[in-house]
Amino acid sequence: MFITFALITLLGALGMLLQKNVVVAGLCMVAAFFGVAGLFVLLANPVAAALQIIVYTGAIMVLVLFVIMMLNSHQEEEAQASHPVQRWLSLALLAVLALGGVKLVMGSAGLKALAEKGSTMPQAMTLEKVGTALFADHLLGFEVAGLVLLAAMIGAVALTKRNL
Amino acid sequence: MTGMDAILHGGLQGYLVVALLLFFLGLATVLLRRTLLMQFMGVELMLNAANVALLAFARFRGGDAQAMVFYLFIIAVAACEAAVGLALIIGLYRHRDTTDSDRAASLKQ
Amino acid sequence: MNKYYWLIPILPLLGAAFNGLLGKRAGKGAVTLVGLGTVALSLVLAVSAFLAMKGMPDHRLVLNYAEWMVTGSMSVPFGLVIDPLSGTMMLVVTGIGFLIHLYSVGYMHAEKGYARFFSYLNLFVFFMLTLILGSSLPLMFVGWEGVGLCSYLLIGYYFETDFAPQAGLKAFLFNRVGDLGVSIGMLVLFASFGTLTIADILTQAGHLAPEAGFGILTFATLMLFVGATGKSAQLPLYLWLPDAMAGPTPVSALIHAATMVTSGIYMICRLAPVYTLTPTTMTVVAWVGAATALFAATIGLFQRDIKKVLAYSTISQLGYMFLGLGAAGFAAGFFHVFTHAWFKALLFLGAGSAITAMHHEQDLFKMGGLKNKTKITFITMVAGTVAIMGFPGTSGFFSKDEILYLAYLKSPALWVVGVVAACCTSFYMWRLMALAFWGEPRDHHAYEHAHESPLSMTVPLMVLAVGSLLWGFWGVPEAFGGHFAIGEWLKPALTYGQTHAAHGHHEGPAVLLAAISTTLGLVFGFLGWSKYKAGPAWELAFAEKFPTVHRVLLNKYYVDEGVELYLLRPIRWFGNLLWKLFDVIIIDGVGVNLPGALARVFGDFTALFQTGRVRNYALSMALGAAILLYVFLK
Amino acid sequence: MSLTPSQWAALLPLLLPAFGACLVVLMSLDKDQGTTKWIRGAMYGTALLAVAGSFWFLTSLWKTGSQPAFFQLHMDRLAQFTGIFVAVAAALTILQSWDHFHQEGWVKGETLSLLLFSVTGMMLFASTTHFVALFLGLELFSIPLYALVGTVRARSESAEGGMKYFMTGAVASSCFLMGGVLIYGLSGTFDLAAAAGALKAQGALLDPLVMAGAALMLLGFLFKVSAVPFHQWTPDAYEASPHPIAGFMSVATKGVAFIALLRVFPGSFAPMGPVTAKVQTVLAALAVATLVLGNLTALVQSNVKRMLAYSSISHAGYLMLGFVAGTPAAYTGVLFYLVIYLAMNMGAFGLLTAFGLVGEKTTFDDLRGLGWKRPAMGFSAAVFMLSLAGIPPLGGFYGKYMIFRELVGAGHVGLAILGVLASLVSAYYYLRFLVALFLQAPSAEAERLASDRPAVHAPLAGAAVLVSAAIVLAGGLIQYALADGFAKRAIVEGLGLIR
Amino acid sequence: MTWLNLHPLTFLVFAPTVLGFLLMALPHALGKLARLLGFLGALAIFVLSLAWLLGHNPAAGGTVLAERTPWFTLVGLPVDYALAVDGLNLWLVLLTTFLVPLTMLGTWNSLKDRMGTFAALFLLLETGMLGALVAQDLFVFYLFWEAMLIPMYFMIGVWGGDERRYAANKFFLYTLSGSLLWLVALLYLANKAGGFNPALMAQAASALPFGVQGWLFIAFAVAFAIKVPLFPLHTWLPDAHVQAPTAGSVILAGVLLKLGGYGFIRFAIPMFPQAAMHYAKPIALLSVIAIVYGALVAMVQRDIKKLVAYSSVSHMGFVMLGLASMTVIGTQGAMLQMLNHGVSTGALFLLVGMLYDRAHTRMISDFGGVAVKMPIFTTFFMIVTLSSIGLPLTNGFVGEFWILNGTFLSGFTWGRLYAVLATSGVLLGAVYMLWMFMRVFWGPENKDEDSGTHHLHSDLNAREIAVMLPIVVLIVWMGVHPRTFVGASEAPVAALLQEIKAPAPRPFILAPAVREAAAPGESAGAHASEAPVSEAPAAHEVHR
Repeated sequence: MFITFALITLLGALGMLLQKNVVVAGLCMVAAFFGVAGLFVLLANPVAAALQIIVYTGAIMVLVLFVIMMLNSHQEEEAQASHPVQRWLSLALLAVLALGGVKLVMGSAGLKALAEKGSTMPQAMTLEKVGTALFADHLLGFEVAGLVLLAAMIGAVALTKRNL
Repeated sequence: MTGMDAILHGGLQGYLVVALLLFFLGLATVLLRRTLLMQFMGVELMLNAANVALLAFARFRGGDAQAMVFYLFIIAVAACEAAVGLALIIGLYRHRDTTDSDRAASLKQ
Repeated sequence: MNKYYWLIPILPLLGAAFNGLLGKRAGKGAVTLVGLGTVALSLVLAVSAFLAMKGMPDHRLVLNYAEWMVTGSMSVPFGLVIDPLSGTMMLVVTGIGFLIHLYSVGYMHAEKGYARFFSYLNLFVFFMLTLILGSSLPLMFVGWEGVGLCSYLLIGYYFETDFAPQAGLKAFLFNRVGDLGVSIGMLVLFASFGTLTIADILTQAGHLAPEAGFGILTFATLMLFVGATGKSAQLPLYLWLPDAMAGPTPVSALIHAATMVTSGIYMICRLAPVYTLTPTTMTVVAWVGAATALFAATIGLFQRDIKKVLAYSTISQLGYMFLGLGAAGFAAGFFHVFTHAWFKALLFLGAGSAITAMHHEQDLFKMGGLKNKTKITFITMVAGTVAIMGFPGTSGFFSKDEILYLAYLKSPALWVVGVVAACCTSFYMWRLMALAFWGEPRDHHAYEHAHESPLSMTVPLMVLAVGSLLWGFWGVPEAFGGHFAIGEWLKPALTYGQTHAAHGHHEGPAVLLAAISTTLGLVFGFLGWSKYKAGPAWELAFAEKFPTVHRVLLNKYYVDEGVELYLLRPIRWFGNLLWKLFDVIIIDGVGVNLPGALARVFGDFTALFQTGRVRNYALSMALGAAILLYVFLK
Repeated sequence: MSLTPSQWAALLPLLLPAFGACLVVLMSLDKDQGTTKWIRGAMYGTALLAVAGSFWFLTSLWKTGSQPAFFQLHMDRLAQFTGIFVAVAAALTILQSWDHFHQEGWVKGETLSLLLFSVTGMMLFASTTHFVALFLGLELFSIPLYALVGTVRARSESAEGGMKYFMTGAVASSCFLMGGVLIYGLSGTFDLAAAAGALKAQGALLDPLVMAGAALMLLGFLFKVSAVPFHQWTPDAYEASPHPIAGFMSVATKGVAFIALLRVFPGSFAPMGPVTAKVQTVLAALAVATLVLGNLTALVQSNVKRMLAYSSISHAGYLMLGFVAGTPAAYTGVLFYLVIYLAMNMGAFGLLTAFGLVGEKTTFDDLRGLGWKRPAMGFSAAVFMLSLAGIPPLGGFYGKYMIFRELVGAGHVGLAILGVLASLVSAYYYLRFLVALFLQAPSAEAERLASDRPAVHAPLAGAAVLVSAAIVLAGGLIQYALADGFAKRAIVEGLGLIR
Repeated sequence: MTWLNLHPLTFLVFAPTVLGFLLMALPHALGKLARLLGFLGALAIFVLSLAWLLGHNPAAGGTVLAERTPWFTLVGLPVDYALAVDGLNLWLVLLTTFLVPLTMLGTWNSLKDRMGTFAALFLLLETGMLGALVAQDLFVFYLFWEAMLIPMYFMIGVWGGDERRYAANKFFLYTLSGSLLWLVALLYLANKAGGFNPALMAQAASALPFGVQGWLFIAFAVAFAIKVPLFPLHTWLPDAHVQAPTAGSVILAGVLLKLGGYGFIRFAIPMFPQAAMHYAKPIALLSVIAIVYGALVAMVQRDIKKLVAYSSVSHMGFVMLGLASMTVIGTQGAMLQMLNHGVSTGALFLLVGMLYDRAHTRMISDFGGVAVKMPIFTTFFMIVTLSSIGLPLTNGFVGEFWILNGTFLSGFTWGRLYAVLATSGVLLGAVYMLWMFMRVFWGPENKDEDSGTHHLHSDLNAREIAVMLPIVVLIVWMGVHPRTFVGASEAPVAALLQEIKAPAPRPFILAPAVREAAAPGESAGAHASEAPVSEAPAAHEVHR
């Protein structure tokens, strides 16, 4: 299961990276988000999976696709004719970083210990737990998140509309 | 589970590897694609990668609700970024009639 | 009375200040009164001081008035030292100075800058007296540089002309070269003796054996001698003196004949006990003197400007004096200074009188026949001429003979050079006399209006003429039955208790030598007179026969041109090189502006990274991330 | 969960700007907000009042000396310092924007409200060690700023700058987030101080993922302070934004990011020895790069705002040197420097408004001769520029003095020499500002334009500039009060670092 | 009044600033009033400084006035607000307070606009100079040292000639480059010493390894040498001088350059005696080069002001030579030479300014025969020229003479050679000054329509004469009774040299023992200057 969702996720992301058509790329990304949602299910976290699909796929990606349509930029104007330095340096860097990342994960003793210890711990993430944590410990964060949303809304309007 | 096994069979390392690869794929999109919307999607992907890592850790920390709360906040922030980011892209498009980031390069040097 | 002797130099200074600041408004009468009066008063005080000095047991009067340069181990006071040497010189300066002031009243009466002239003249007397009387080397140096300054100002007196300022500048700068030597000499002497007070130095030197401190004193005395060659126009620093004739004639008489130019000799006499310790220097002095005497005399042969002839004659005579000094005859050298002051002042003033008579015509070839028009001038000039040629019995005879005798004792070669120079002197002096006073007038217009000078000019001439003829008897040498009184008189000042310096006269063919040189002098004098008494025809013929010789001599061996070409131009070129290459290009360009320019170039380069493309920005961030991760995980 | 009055007092400084922001938004719903005077006045008044209230509560908190900690907040002296810092910057910005937006011809309440949101975010960002709050704070101040940069709709550059700032900023916050998640994953807590303790207890200090997490978090901070190579958004964003906003960003973002960096790395992560060492190494290297690149690039700018942007990059270099020195005195120097830097840069950007320079670009040529026309502004400009160059006896000198002193004391003589050489280079381009103001006559073209335009009337911006100049001068004259009495107490009592 | 009694120096130093800011606040239209007020204020400060500094002087050489109070620590090192006037700076302070009003008066009509601001900057500059002179704490010294830059920068940049921006920037950055590196050294030492007290810092320095001391000394020396300016760090000077308005040039030459030399004697040498002695030779060598080089370059200048500027390089070379000699005579000579140069070169710049105001040109070739048109001016110029070339009985001579003697006597082996070489500067000084004088003032009047001489219509007026007279009096006074001006510094200098264990002066010994060692008949020149040094150094350590 894990490998399936992981592959869906990564291949979706890869498809997004490589796909010339922006709309198709966006759809690839939706696939990747679904993959992530699957992973969340595997992580015994159906709440997160649901949110992932609702918010990311349902809200954000739709918004993006909507904008893509609106801006009429289905295709990139030119092929990937970017500066070779940018391209190859990026690729080299990414390769190094990705390999390094994997090596890092494998080399981390703490992670290993955690993985072993954590597999035996209770796993379920319930809404009750989340709700308690949210309103008991993170009241401030909750309020701030609200402010962020408000600010973003005002900002978005200020950027696109003549008047509120 | 150790090493490759852990990665392949849904151990913590596996999730982290997925998260990291997702992260770098997102970064790759920002670095290699020139359409602003694509780059924006890349950023979203990077945020999502962080989410995967976060929730994987949460799972192996015994279903830590703190992390779940943070995940909620991250989603909120991602939405905010989407709103402002898309608004900026639209604003730029209105002036330049393009979403090609390489062509929005009049501010330089 | 001692208390007031500081007024001897100060009075002329006050005169100078008055004439300089207020002279223009005060009017000519006041200027004359102050200008002459201060010098006269100074003369009176000088006589009093002289007598007071004579009354002292060791013939020495050292007076300190105030501190001047006092710091650390150095203590230089304002003070006077009056002894036979400085006393005599003081009288000469004030005396002849007064006469020349008097003469100037007549000579300068029509000039615009009358007050300025007297101010400079008074200032000169002040500095000259400071030079002579100063109790320490720096104070002497005050006078030394000061007379140079006055000379500069007076030569450049006609500052609106092209030539005079340049001559003045030249004089000052050549003097400065010499002053450099004096400065270095002072440094060495201070380091050697720990004091700069003349009396202390000489007293210390009196207790040293010859060549004490090996090269050091030789170096010091040589350096001081360099100064002397500058001030006294010796080889190689003589070049300024001929040009200095651009100044008014009284200036030439006072400064460039009688007083200032002899200060080199005076200084060496002043430091005689030190010089006695350094035979090497003495030899150098003698040879430089001899060479100058001959060199200048040959140039004098064919000069056409009457003052130029006298100028080269002066240089030549100064050479004699150094020859005398170098031959260890400090007294003899000084004796010649003394006699020369009289007859050369006389000759210059006479020449000035003749020039005035000819309406400021200085070309000998355009003069002629003046002996009928200007009798007094003519007669006094003859007196001066016989004195300078060394006609037996005149002052020049005794002083020159003493020098030649001593030179012979030092080295016969020096004697030969001296005699040849003497022959040349006789020749050109009589050439001058013949061209100016005999023959037919060659400029009739000027001749018609020629007239004898006023009394204020002729009286000094007469006084000087008498002096020129008679002063020689102060120093009749033993060979002629005298006992060289002046030598005895100066002895305390020249030896300062130095015992080994007292060298008795060696036996030598004194009379024979004198006879030879005098005879030759007379013969060449007659030649000069006879060839020119009818005009310059002979010279023109000579010039055609030996064009090279004549041209070289007429053009003073082309030394001026050489100096310009091989010394001044390279220096200016070098200065320009330093400025344009070193300052502007290397230091400023490479050291200062280049880093600035490089910074800008680098800035332009770094600005290129700011491409404006957001992908590039993200890449650089990714690069930064890689760096961070590398450092953290290393 | 109910709050005690003292906790309310500590929370109010954050709340007031947020309330203010909401109120301003409500007012700006009026269609005539740009034209009706009283609405404009009310909007600006509300904003100023909110900031002033925040300032007032903070100062009274400072005076009482109480340092409450609740929720994820630590309203300690350092947080109070930050609050005061941000409030002053915001107040100056509000004053300047009144004039600037009038000159530009449009006034909108949204800008003010976004600014106030940003202020709240900044205060939060610098007063917490809890990663969740930290991240939310970061986003709360970043997102409005993205919008503010792109807010000049008349100019395409504005949207472009905003887009660049957003894109790079989003990447940076993703990295920051990833870093925090890694730290959380290995320590099990979001509270960074607790995390450091837990990691130390586990002996996991050298774990590669911990290191990677720390590095990524550091990246987030370095992006905000615009250290090389995370600096490239800076000039573009500054050029794109309205003058007062550029000033606010240059000052507040950098300041808050440095303070948060201070709180997290030398503060919370203090137990993590290896991390601290790495931070110093990497900051030393990046400081060198920042100083060199910032100064050299600033040297060749002809656009004043870009010059100021690169200058702000180079100042990040000096401040990073303070972290390299790593002594409490050096951190005090950093805080002191920030205060002076606030005044210098707010002043410098305020000058552009005070001189009435609007339009696409502001080049040095536009400044020519203005110093003589407006002597008070000219004088202030001289104060700012010379202080930025670090010429005594102005405030900027003392900041550099403390940092360099500690740097030399810590044995980094080479870095100090590089630092002073960088100052030397910087002196050139700051002088260029003064050259234009005083040493050059205005061009004929400028004279003509000036005669066509109505006389510049920017009393509030002028006042803001004068206040800034006064702060810079005070920083030079009563530097001890500011350093020992203000900055040092924030470090010692707030962060708990004792010398 | 009690405050004034307690803080007289603070008042002296900051009164100009207060006045300056007041003048700045005056409206543009009142420029003339501001100029007058500035002058009167500066004059009052001069009178006050005379009264206080000369009136309060109980014992020559001791501290005349002093203030010391802890200022701040800035999270660490204590900085004392310490000011004092003692023998070393007494006359430099007076020179400053003297030159400021004099220069204001002398350039009364030189500026056409922004007179008030100019006067204000001038007063600010006075604060900087006075503060740097009286500061007894290195931090305070540094503050004032740097603070001087700002007003001078504007004076050159705003009121200067055509190339003023380049010159002003060059001046600023050149000087700043030295002082910034010096700041690093200062901070290094302050960290070691735990403060900026010079005595403590010297103590801390002495504990450091010699190599470190050397670097610290170099940092100090370079900062000061730029100000002096010592070859090859002098190239800012010609530009700054030529472009600066007259008043700026006067004060630049008159006071600012002095601070370099003063920095050496006050701080660099006492704090790093070993290093100072170690580096005395290169410094002296550079001084000698500066003397000759400055003179040679001055000789070929076409602009009178540039010529005077390069002459400054040459003259200040003497100062540095005297300081490097580490003898009482040499150091005292340097102290005097600083004052001399302030007076003479300041006066020269004033005179050149007066000429420029009339003729609007400074090129030598544009003149000729000025003496006919402006006799009084010519007289003053002559006197100042003579002082500049070091004619005895003027100030220039005494200083140079002492420096040369001090160097010649110096305990360093190179002293004699360098002294001899340096004398050539005296000659070259005469060459360039008098040559210029001749070309400008003498010769036939330049009748060319657009020549400088043609534009000369008036001789000096009463104001200008009033400016020049005190200078002439000073020139003679300093030349005739230098003790007035260096008496105060004698004791401190001697004490300083003793304290740092400067090598004892080495006179020549004319003792028989030495005489026998000599090879008779050796060439005198080379021998005398070097031989005794290399052959028997020990024998010459006798202190005379």
